[in-house]
Amino acid sequence: MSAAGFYALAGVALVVLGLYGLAVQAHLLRKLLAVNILGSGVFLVLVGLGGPADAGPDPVPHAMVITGIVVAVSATALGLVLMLKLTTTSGRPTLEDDAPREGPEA
Amino acid sequence: MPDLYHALTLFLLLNLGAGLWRVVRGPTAADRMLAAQLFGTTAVAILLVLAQAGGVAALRDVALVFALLAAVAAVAFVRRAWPQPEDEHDRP
Amino acid sequence: MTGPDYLAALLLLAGALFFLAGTLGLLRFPDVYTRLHALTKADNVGLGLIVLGLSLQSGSWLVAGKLILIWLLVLLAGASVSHLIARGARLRGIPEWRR
Amino acid sequence: MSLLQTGIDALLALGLVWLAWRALACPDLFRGIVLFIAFGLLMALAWVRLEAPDVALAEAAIGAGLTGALLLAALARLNRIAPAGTRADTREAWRNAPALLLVLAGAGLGLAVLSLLPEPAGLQAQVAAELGRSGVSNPVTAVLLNFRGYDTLLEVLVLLLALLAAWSLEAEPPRREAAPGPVLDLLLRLLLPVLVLAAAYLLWAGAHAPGGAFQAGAVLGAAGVLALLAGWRLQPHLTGLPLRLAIVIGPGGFLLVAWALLLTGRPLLEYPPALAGALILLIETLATLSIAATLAVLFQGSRPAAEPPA
Amino acid sequence: MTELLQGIGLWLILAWPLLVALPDVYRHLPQPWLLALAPAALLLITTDAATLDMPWIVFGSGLELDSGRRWLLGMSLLLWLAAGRLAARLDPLRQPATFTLLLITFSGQVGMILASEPVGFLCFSTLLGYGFFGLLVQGGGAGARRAARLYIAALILADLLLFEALLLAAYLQEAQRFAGFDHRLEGETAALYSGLVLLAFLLKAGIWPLHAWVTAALRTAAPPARLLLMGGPVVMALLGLWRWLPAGQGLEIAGQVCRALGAAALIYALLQALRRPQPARRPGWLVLALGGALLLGFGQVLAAAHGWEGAAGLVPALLALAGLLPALLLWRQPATPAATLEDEPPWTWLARVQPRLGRLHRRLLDGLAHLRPPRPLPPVTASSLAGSGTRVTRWPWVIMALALLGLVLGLLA
Amino acid sequence: MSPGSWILLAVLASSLLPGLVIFAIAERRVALRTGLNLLGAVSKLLLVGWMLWGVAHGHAFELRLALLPGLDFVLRAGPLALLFVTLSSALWLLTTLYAIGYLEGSPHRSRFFGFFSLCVTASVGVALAGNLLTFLLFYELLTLSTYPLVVHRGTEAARRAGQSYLAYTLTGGALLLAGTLWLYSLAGTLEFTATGFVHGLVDDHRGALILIFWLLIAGVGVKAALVPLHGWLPQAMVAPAPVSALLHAVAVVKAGAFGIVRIVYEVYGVELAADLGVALPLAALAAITILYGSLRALYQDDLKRRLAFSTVSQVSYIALGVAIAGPIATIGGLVHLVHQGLMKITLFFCAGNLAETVHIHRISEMDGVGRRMPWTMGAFTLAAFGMIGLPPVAGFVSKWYLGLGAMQAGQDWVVLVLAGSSLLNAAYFLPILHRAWFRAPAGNGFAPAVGGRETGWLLLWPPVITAAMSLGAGLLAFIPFSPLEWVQFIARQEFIGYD
Amino acid sequence: MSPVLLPDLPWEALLILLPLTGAAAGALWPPAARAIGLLTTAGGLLLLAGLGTAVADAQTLRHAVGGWGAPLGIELRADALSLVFLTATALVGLGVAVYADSYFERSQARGFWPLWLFLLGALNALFLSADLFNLYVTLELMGLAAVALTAFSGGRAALSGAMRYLLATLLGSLVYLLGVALLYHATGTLDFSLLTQRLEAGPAARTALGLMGAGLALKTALFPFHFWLPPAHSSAPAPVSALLSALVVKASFYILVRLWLELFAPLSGLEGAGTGEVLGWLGMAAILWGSWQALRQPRVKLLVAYSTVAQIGYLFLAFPLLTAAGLPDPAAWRAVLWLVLAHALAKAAMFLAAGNLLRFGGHDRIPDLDCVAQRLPLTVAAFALAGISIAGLPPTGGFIGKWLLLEAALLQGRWDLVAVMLLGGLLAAGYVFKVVGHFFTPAAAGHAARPVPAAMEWTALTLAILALLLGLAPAWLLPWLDLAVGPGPAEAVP
Repeated sequence: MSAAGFYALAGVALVVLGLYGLAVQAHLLRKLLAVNILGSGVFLVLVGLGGPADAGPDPVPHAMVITGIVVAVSATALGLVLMLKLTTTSGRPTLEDDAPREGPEA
Repeated sequence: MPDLYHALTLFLLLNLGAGLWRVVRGPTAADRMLAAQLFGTTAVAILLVLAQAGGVAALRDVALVFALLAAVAAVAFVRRAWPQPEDEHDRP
Repeated sequence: MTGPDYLAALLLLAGALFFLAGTLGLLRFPDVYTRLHALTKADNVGLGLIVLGLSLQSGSWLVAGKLILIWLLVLLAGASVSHLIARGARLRGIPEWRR
Repeated sequence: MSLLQTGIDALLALGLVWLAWRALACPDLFRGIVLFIAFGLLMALAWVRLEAPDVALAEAAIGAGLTGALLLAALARLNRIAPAGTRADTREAWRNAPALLLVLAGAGLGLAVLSLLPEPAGLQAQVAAELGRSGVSNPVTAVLLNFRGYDTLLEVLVLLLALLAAWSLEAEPPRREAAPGPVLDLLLRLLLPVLVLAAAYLLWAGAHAPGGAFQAGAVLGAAGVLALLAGWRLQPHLTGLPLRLAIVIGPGGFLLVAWALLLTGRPLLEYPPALAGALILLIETLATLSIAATLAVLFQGSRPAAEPPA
Repeated sequence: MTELLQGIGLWLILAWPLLVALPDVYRHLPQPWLLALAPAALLLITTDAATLDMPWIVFGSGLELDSGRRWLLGMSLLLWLAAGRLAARLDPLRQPATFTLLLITFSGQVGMILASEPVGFLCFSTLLGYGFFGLLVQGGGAGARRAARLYIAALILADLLLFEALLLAAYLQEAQRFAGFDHRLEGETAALYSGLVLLAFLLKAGIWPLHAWVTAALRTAAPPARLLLMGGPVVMALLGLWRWLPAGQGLEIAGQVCRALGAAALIYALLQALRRPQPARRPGWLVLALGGALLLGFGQVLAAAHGWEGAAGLVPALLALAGLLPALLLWRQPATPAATLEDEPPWTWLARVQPRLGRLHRRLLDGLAHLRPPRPLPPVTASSLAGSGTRVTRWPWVIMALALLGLVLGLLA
Repeated sequence: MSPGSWILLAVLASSLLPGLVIFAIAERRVALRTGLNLLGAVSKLLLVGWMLWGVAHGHAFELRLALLPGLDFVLRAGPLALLFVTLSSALWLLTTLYAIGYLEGSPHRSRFFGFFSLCVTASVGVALAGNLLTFLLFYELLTLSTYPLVVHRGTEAARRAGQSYLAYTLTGGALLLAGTLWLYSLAGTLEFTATGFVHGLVDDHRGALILIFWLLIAGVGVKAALVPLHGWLPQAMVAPAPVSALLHAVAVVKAGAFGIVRIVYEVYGVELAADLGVALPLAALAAITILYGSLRALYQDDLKRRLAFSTVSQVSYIALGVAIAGPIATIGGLVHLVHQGLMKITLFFCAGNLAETVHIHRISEMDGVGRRMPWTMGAFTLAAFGMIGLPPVAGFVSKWYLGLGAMQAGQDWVVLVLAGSSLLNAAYFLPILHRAWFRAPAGNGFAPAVGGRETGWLLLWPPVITAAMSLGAGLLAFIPFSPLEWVQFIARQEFIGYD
Repeated sequence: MSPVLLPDLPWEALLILLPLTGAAAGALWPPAARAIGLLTTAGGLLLLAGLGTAVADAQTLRHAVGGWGAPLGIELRADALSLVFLTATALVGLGVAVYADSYFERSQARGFWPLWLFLLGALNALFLSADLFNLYVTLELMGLAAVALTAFSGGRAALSGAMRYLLATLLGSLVYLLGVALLYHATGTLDFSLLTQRLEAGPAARTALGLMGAGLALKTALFPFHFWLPPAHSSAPAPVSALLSALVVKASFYILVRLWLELFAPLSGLEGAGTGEVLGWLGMAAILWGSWQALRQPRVKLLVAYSTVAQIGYLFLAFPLLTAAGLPDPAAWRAVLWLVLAHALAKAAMFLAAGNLLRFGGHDRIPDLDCVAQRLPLTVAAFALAGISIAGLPPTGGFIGKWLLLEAALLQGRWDLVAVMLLGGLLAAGYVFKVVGHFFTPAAAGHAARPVPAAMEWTALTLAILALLLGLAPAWLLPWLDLAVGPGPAEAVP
């Protein structure tokens, strides 16, 4: 197995970890971490699968990953702001038991 | 020579892994941050070695960026995230 | 391998040793202040030696300059951060280790 | 491929997984974030090993540097907002049954991945063939800004959107910070010009070597973040239209180029080959500015206009 | 021309009283009572015979005036005139309603007399029957009301039976005229038909043993009702028997039944009349006896295969006389208060059983009601509010992971 | 489009457009609203008259618009359709008049009359539908446009009644939809034809056809209030009287009953229905409904509830007549469609008058009300007699043909059912009459009449007219264009073997 | 059709650029955001008309972005299928924009318009994209815009809903991207039409299908991935809820349809039947569960949100119908597209009406609705009409959609689907009329009427009426849909 294979498999493992973290962690910051790890795993698979090719590395997945990283940082930034705002409002940095009983604001 | 570079890389990596123990153990946030700092430096070293090993000049740019940004996280820690000592993070 | 190569290899190995020392220090020293001390060894000397070794190998002044610039930058960051952390630790009253 | 290299790769891969696991599983949030920063570092190394220096650069600038700072700053705010009692964040939530299932799913996924490894298909040949007409010589930049420039246009817009979204939520009022102290001030004054220079270098290098707008923008943004951390703030008269202009000019410029090209009767974002290099550089320059401004402002979290008078 | 006039006349003697019966009309006419009856009297005097065919009414109705019917018409006129006189003496509060009901019953009576086919007969018998029910209730005491209840029960039952009989006849022979009934009734259907008709009209006529309402009514009803009782419902019911049953066809069994019942009624009535010393009671028994006698005779005719033709002309006259006779006796007799009743109607056991039946029935219905389809959508109440709202826990994530696994593994398998 | 097809649209539009405009009219503009209502009602009646004349003279009106691939939106004015259309439009006029009087001064009249018009549009559409899809469309539209009328009062009881109404009728609609689709997937057409369109399928899909039949019947049976699908009807009595009148006499239950007619005759065809063995169970169901409704009616003290259960019972006469599957019985059933409408609307008008004028809602309060409101109670009496089936009121004619038809078809037991039902009808109507006419009013009597009239003209005339019409329909059953004559015309047109 | 009237312009590019440029301009100069927003939204309708005529001429328009063409560059593709979704977007978008203009206060509105234009641009871009990775980017753009809009009001419920939504949408996109990665390396292309040619059945294709399906199902909120939808859709501001329910969930569904129609279903040897069945079961479960939950909700907006969960289930019922036939069954797809249109219009109208109720009473608790039928007749009409369409009752667009779907199910003998659809329709009627019933009754604690701007009432009603009109026009519109699902045995329908 080539080195790229290691990374692709590590990517799969990261995806699994990210999924699991997303599922079982309550704290929103950690959920965001999990999403980031999940994303990194996907990126690893995306590039890792390209593997060592005779014609040199395939630049298209590289470009896609760069795009993906920017998306991830944008989403993370937004997620952090949301989390902070939510914590300010509800006092808890989690989504637990906050069923929207009260009406939304008109 | 390339083998030396690669061995060095591996050694630095192992070194880095050992440093992780400090991140995990703490006990204070400062300790963890210090370990992260060490990581940054080690990573710069690894990148430079790899650049030389593979003849990829661009990796020096990566190292440059690392070196430039190494301070950012630490400063953010010191200025923002370092909890007050009464917080549980700093309890041994 | 030529002479400069051996020199470079030696420098690199020395750098690696300093890194090891820094790491060991980080792991073994008892408090944050002493660990800071260990860390700066890795930063300053370890990386410095490696940069030196690599500069010898690079064969281009431009590259060597760049390497040294990187080292300087790391030095700057390391020094500042170490200072900041030490100051912060004092401010927060983290006790010094006493035998 | 030597054994040593395999060792490096295996170690890196394992280290990534282990770090990710610890970052998610360790009971202390701060520790998790530090581990995540370390994870970003290793990711950058992994990219290097995968012969993707462009990605490594982006990861180094964004993934490791800025995301870490963002997370730390957010954690700091969180600690301020949430009372200590409710902050107890991590329950030991690792449960076995779903973990097992996920491992099985991962195994399935891994098998699928392995099935692809022997003969992956790619576009490197086409990229290489058309590189000459793209206006740049770095294939990744060619893909990013020419072949798939449309994606990048949308991408820049995503960043702008994230900023607008963050602004639409009025965050908590910023607090007064302690004075930076002479060392930090000195660090900043020394580092800022270097950062700007490095950004310019990366931007310029992007045309032919790894680098480009995102990386440059991230480095420049890091400069902004550092300045913010040191207590620097925009002058009030700059927080209005000038700041918005800085933020919008990247996507806006990109859009204007697109419109201009459309109006000349070309398809969307088809650069005239002669002008391709110049246009790409123009777009990248504007984008770098905007990305930097956006990242810095995102780090700050709230509208700069809401700053209290110093 | 005269035919037209006669037709209009026939119509008028039915419709005109009904029109006058509307209180609003009645109030505004001088001498409404005489005016209402005038067309009938006029027609009776001026015309021998008249027919009117109205194919578009109900199932093709017809009216007919012949010599026999003139007897009965005359009787009716006399009776209703007398009843009108009696009604005029009533409590003024009750007068308008009584007059209205009297006119309705008159119209029904005359209609029954003139009807030339069974459906029309049935229609008018309804008018008479329900009108007479009203008369019994109106102004009578509690006894009269009880009698009225019995009467109306009998009436409904009888009308139903007649409806069935009519259906049977129509189904069997597609003929809806009296004249057509004679021929093809045979065997079991004939027995069924005659049984239905017999039972129906016996119910209406109040012949023993179904006489309870008659005696009660005769004792306690308001004077006009008592006066009309024999000449109205009873005689008309007997007329119905005469009209509906094919006399002379040798309906042996029906004839036997009629004869037996008639004789029994006669004997019973006479015995009762002798047993009761009070003179006030006697007219009641006389009416019963008369009815029984008539039935006896009718049974004779019914059973005879031949030779009844001679009697045909006599029957209406006989009926008319039978209607008038009790009226003469009752003319000045006051009604007995209900309190002094001593003989309960023979159907009182029904009254005892009825509540129990009612309970049973109700229970049955309750049971049925529970079988209804499920209740409509549950209403939103405060309690249902408290428990709802979304509860989002972590389990969906787990499910999602499971599903992901399932998909991936399923595809790989 | 055939030349006369615009008239079909015009008939629909004559109530639809005023309805839509009325929604927009301000509450206080009574005159405008009334004018529009009456304009619509009268013009509809005129148009219907024209069509009646045309159809009687052999013209055909058909409108066909493409709706789905292979399925058209079809309106067709045959004799059968016109029977229902005429009933609806005639009674709409009267009910509108009545409603104007009834709701005088009450709130939300624009809304009320708007939905009222929609409701009539839908029921006319149900009548004119030329295939099962069009029927389904209007059938559901009818449900939806009636709902706001049921909950019009806005009380909690009204809301629940509305929920119940919808729960029943929409379930029915769903079943009808299922049956329709299934049938379509088998037959490939949904077009009503005089002898049904599913003959060809009987060999291959016998079981399916039987199932579909029951699906369809269950669908329309809800509105026709067949036991056990009748539960909504008594509850819907919370609605204002004109609505009850409309529900019970014209629109809703009749749409259901009419649906049964369409399904048995023009989807399956009588012979096929008999052959499949579904006619007899349907007849039995109808018979059970007749008796059950009457029995329940006996124990209601609330006047409108009693009338409602009476409706449950009476409407099934139609189903019974159809299910007996002979021409004569069909005449009985179809003519009862009209007759029951006339009589029942009279009863509800009268009940409304009692409630509105002297505030009587219960039968136990009705003592002596006949003196206070002789015309109203007179009309009531006449209609009640008709319901019992006393000659010569219209109900008698229906029962006559039903009984005759049953005997003709060899279903003698039906005669007993009819007799039993008549007895029960008498048992629950006569006590009302007795109370009203012959009992003395309790307490201080009733509120005195204002201005010498027992109630407003608009409240009085509609029941009197409908009562007269029910008498006329029975008494003059054989004059041209009488319901009976028209039904016989239908039978001549659509049943081979009847003349 | 009429080249004279409409010049030959790159309509698809304009459709994407216009709103995005508007968004950037609005962000740059907030005082003009409102004018820009309204004009841009309306202009989108014009551009759509142009695109429509062009598509009518050419069936499928391809636009090579950057002039590179398929394997290397990105292609835009406009055909009838995308046109269906674009039309829904333009119509609903215009309605919501007009509504939002009255809904938001001036200070809020400045923030709203750029976000909305981002969403609009992302939707247009998504519907026009023929590139898997580009679809990912548009998905993210759309998702973040939607999250931002959800959190827009800033209340606790809204923030919580938005957060949940953010996590779900990120997860969905990433899982989708993983599938894209597999497909890319399996075939070396990201372009739809090239993929169709190159993709072969195998573990990679299957896994990619599973991953992309799961990710998109999560974003579409297919049961049991629906957990994020009700909190998000019910707590967002009304116009946003309308956009989310009517359009945003449809976007990921669109991708799924595309993938299914063009990539996976044609693959022989790929056991798509099993996947189709699974999706169908989940659809059925969604219908029943969503409807049942909707019935239990105490608040209008929550109820409507759960209704969306249920209605999404209907869309997924088509998947087993397609695969059971072996060949593409246009009848089922036609039904689904019809339902998409009808649901978009009706659901938007419902949410807008719910917003009116909220504005009117300050709350949307169902039992406490106070005589709304009298005081907000237009809103009530809008809600009821839209609800009727949702419940699939005639004569609305929803009915036609349900009819078509039922027909397709019946022709394939899928009684389970038929039963679920009918039951779902009944439940839908149940929850719609649960609300409608309370419109008529007074609340225990009555309150004075608060003014609701006429524009808000009328937009809701207009959308509802459009949903109604959709039920009257299938004869004209179905040919378009047939164009969208390609030629097939449409004539086989008896």
